Amino acid sequence: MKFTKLAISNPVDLIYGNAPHPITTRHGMVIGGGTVYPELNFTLPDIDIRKESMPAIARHYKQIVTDALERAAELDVPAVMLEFETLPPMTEFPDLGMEVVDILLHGIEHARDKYGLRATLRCTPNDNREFVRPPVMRGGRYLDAMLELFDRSAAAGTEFLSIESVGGKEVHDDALVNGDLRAVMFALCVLGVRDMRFLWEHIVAIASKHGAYAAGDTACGFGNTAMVLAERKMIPRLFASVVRAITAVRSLVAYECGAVGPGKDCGYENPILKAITGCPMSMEGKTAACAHLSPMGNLAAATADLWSNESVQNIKLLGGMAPTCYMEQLVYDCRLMNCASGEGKESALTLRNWLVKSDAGHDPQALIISPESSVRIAESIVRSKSHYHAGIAAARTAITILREATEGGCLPSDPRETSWLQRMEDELDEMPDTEDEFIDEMLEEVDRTKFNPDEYFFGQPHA
Amino acid sequence: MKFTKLAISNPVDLIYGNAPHPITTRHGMVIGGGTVYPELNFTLPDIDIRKESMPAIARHYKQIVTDALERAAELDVPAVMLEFETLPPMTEFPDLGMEVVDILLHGIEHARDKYGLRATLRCTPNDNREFVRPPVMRGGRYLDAMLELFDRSAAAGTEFLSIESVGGKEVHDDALVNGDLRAVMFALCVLGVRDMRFLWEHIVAIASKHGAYAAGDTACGFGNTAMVLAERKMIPRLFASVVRAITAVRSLVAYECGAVGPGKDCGYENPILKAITGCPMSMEGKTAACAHLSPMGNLAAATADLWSNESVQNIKLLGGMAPTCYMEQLVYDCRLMNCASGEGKESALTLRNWLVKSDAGHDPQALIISPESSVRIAESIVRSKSHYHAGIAAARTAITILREATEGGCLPSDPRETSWLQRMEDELDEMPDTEDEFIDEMLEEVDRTKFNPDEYFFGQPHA
Amino acid sequence: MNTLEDLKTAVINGKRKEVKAIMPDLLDSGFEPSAVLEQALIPAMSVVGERFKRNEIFVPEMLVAARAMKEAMAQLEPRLVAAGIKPQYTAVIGTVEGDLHDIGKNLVATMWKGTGFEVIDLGVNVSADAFLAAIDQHKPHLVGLSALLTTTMPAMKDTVAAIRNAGHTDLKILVGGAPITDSYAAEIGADGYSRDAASAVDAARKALAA
Amino acid sequence: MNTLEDLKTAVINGKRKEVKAIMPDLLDSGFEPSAVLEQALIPAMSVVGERFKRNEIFVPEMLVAARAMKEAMAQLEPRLVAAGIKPQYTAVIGTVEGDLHDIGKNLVATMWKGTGFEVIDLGVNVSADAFLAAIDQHKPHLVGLSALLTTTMPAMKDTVAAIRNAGHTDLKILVGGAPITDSYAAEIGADGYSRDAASAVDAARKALAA
Ligand SMILES: [Zn+2]
Ligand SMILES: [Zn+2]
Ligand SMILES: [Zn+2]
Repeated sequence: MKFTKLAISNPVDLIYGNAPHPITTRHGMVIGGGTVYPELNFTLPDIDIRKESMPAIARHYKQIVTDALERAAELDVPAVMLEFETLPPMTEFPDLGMEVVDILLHGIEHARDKYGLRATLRCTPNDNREFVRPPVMRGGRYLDAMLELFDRSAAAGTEFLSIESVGGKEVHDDALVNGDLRAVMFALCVLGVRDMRFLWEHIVAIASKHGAYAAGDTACGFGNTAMVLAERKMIPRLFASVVRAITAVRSLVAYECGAVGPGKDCGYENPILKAITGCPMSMEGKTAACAHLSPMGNLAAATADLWSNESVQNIKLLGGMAPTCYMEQLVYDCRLMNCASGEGKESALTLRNWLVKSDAGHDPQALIISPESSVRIAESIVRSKSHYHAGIAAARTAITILREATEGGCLPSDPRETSWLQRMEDELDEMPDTEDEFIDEMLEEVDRTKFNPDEYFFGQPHA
Repeated sequence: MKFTKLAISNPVDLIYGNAPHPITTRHGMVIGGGTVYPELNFTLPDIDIRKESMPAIARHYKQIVTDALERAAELDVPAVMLEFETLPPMTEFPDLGMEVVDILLHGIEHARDKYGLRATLRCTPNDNREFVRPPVMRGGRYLDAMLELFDRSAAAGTEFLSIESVGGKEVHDDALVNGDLRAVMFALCVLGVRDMRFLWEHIVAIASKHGAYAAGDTACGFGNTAMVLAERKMIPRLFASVVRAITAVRSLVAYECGAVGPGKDCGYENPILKAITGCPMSMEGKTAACAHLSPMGNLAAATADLWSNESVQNIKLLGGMAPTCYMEQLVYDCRLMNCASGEGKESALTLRNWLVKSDAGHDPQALIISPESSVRIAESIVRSKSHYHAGIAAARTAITILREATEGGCLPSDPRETSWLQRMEDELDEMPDTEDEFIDEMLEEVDRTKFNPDEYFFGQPHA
Repeated sequence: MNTLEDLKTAVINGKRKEVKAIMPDLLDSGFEPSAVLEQALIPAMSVVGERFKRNEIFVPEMLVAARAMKEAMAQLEPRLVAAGIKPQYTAVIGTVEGDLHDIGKNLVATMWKGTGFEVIDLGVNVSADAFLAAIDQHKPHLVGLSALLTTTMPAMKDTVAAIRNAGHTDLKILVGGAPITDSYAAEIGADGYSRDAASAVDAARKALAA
Repeated sequence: MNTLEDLKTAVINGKRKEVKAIMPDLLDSGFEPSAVLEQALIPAMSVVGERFKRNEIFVPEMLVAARAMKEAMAQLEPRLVAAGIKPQYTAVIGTVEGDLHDIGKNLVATMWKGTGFEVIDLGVNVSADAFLAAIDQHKPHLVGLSALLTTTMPAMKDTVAAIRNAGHTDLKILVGGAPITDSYAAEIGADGYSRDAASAVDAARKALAA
């Protein structure tokens, strides 16, 4: 492992607004330097994305950036992050994506001139490589277009580059619905890790070429899929919680390759990554209910350096367009956190502990990303000798934490759920000693019609 | 004045979750007894309300109550309030309104059976009397239908009766856009007070007949109209803030007539009323951004006994139907407050003070309803010899508070705004000594085509 | 002697008494009624509207100016009529059936009057039939519909449809109100949408020019 | 000797090996292939579906049962074919063009198979043309469309329109996915909407019965 010790080893220091390695934007917004800022995310209502609809689409984005930044300024916010998560055709055809990037950058500049608001942009192209089935990861027009959008977006002035990369997802989706921890481990710690190494070398290079920041990845398509399936009672919460712990091993690779944060909002594994890397992290919770329901609405804020709404369509609510309403909600959440931390570390910790206490006793996944648990899991990761072993270690630590909590009465204990702890432990016990053995086993098991091993460098020096 | 001393005279005791006179529902939910609960509000998307569309409308309400209460139960909430704010035709034709009441009561019962969730219903019929212009306040089919809906709703099992009464609004709308403080005073403290006395006698009688609670009124059509106009930069914030202080005199009348709370969410004057009456209050703030933007998103929570989203259409967000998403957000807000207060009064006060500090320095209206200001304004009201004098006293106290803050650097000071403090003070100086003189003057001034004095009992013993 | 510039300044500053005094003087000095309207009053209200749009003044200040203009119009109108000069455009405005909100609608009416339109305000809770009757009577160039409730948006849609079905396909219809969006406006067949009173004049001019 | 009840229990509990062992025994003892299907397998999956709907089991348990049923079907199918017994209904399912989400769509396919439908799964990112081609080839009674993005809802709408325009006016179309509502389903001309995989069987039966 590249990170062999923790940047934050005392859970008391794992707290919102503060990261050992803060980041300063070109216009002086400091992320992780003491203040939590809103990160607004937004998307389109039901509209077809093609060249002919670009005027309507442009109007949407223009309205979003204008209104939301105006509201932020009215509420005296000193700085905000906007995230442009593209929609698939906008990455597939970078001209479309760039039209939106330009609108957003222009809106940001306008708000700086008009209100003195320091806003900045994170751009998150889609990882469209899975449009081909089985996915083609190391080349092809989807990869090329994605890298082109990264490059042009950074050249135009985007300061932060992120992605929700999907290496291994073709195996992970089935692993989740089957509750198959071995396949989860293979998808995340073998396939995902390899793919992220490949991808993040490119992203870091593009960022440094343009003086932008390689910000971070997220296990959105993995951990959040699990979380949402658990929220819908389709898979056990305890299983989804262990998956979350394992996702940290995969997302860590971005930082190993040179990403500096802020980690992307929907990476609920970010507290673990913050403990390992010391990089600032964006988080989302209750005020992302517009995008998905969450079992850790408050707790997620405990370690946030940016506070996000994840995604909301540009539709009209009674109070205004939804992105503007959510900007307001984020601003007030941040104000409260900054009020407390403005009175000193003791006060910040008091509020942080309430945010944790609010949820940690209600839901296993909330417990897993609490500061205490995050540091324990982080520790087990940095002590491991490979990502494969780190995945097993993270899973074991998570299971231990969950067992302590369910047996100690700190979490509700439903036998339909708790039986999964033993089941998962048994699976871990059966895992082979070396990654090579594991790969050999899994290549036998996994459905090759969905997955092409050649895309993951097996047997090549890169692996 | 009926209330001649304060129920809460020390601002330290004006705090969320605790009211001197808590209320217990039939199923044991205690409001104002130490815990803050969510109050969910909801409305229809764009749909025509008529007999033929009732099946579709019924589906909406059924979906709202089922999904939102399910989410509340999943998040381990012990109790919630639902508010059914009717839409005009549902009050005009009580059969339509009752169809929805029955659906909601049924959903509440179902959630009690299935999850053990203690939910209860507040019903808020529309005050349709202004459908006639000038409004007919003391009789006619609009009044009759409204009272019928109150009666049938309480008979069916609704526990809380509220209204956003509109007596005086026909004068107040113009007063606001003209920045005319005298006319505001006439609308609120003369017309509004008289109309509320008439109306609340009826509502209290209906509530006691059915063992329901007469909960409270709100100056929604007055204070919130002013607040929203100020948010849109159409009238000065300082003017809207003084209007807010005056609205307390009008809304107080419900409690003078026997209402016991919880005061309705959108009454931002509620902290003042809580100080006077000791009744629990519902409040709304940042998590009502779906309904209107707010300059006191956190501060409004500082004194809340129920925490509400005000109103959201039953439309789909990415995370689920909007009422369900907002239920989740309310739950997390409440969890945080209850976590702090669960550690004792000192902790509750710590959080309350951060909620106050968050907004009080940004916006004059936030400052006006802070615990400190609320108690000061409340004091000036209970010391007055009539509602007319109470209105003047509340306005003067508010102006004093605002002057101290703008001059002391505790509020931003924009000359376009601050000039209004003097202007309002001058207007107050010109107010006559007695209410009778004032009424005589105003009856000369006010446009009679919009307003019929006979509807307000002038010259009759009731006045 | 007073000039058109004096009148303009007095209107901008909302000096109703001053306007009342200036007007006879101006009219007696031989200024054409149309010049008074087009070179003083309308430009004055345009300045006021611009200031409001730039958040330099509040609505109360704007309404004071509007009342000053109204004072001037009271004196000017007989002369305009005598000279056979009619307002360039006539507008009918109202809040749709089932909806009682009128603050926004009133402000739009004021803004339109300030730009020289003749405005017939039908009030609130106006049925489609009442709109049709007013259209037949006043032959407006423009109809403004307001709705503040999501549940009266269908009434807005129905009213637009009723107007179109009555054969008024060229009549410009503008819509506005908190729940309305430009895409909704387009969807129901309106010619324009105004997100607030400040932009209602621009929206009207744009629709009429189209 | 094994009974239909044994088979049913084995499927419910997801005992694939047991199923594999029971099947030859059952078929050799003279049970009609149709009885095995209708009295053991489909009722078993219906129990499983009900348990899932009541949150008594999770998807993994359900999929284990589905695999057990698949094991049984592998042995049963040749006999059904030989006896000329065809599935009562055929369904075509896919995620619409531009959309890559397949977990929900896969689960619906599994549920439908469990209820005895023949299901042709076209995968994700399926164009309207690909749906039309599959409809021509398989002559389904039912088409299921999935969309998880607001921005692929138009593709869903277009696909429904393309199917209708191709003359398949009686073909039942069901839609689902996170951003879809029953009113949207009605608006685009679908015959039904399923809010989750658990209710997809009911939705399908209801649409087919209509
Ligand atoms: Zn994500
Ligand atoms: Zn209200
Ligand atoms: Zn309300």
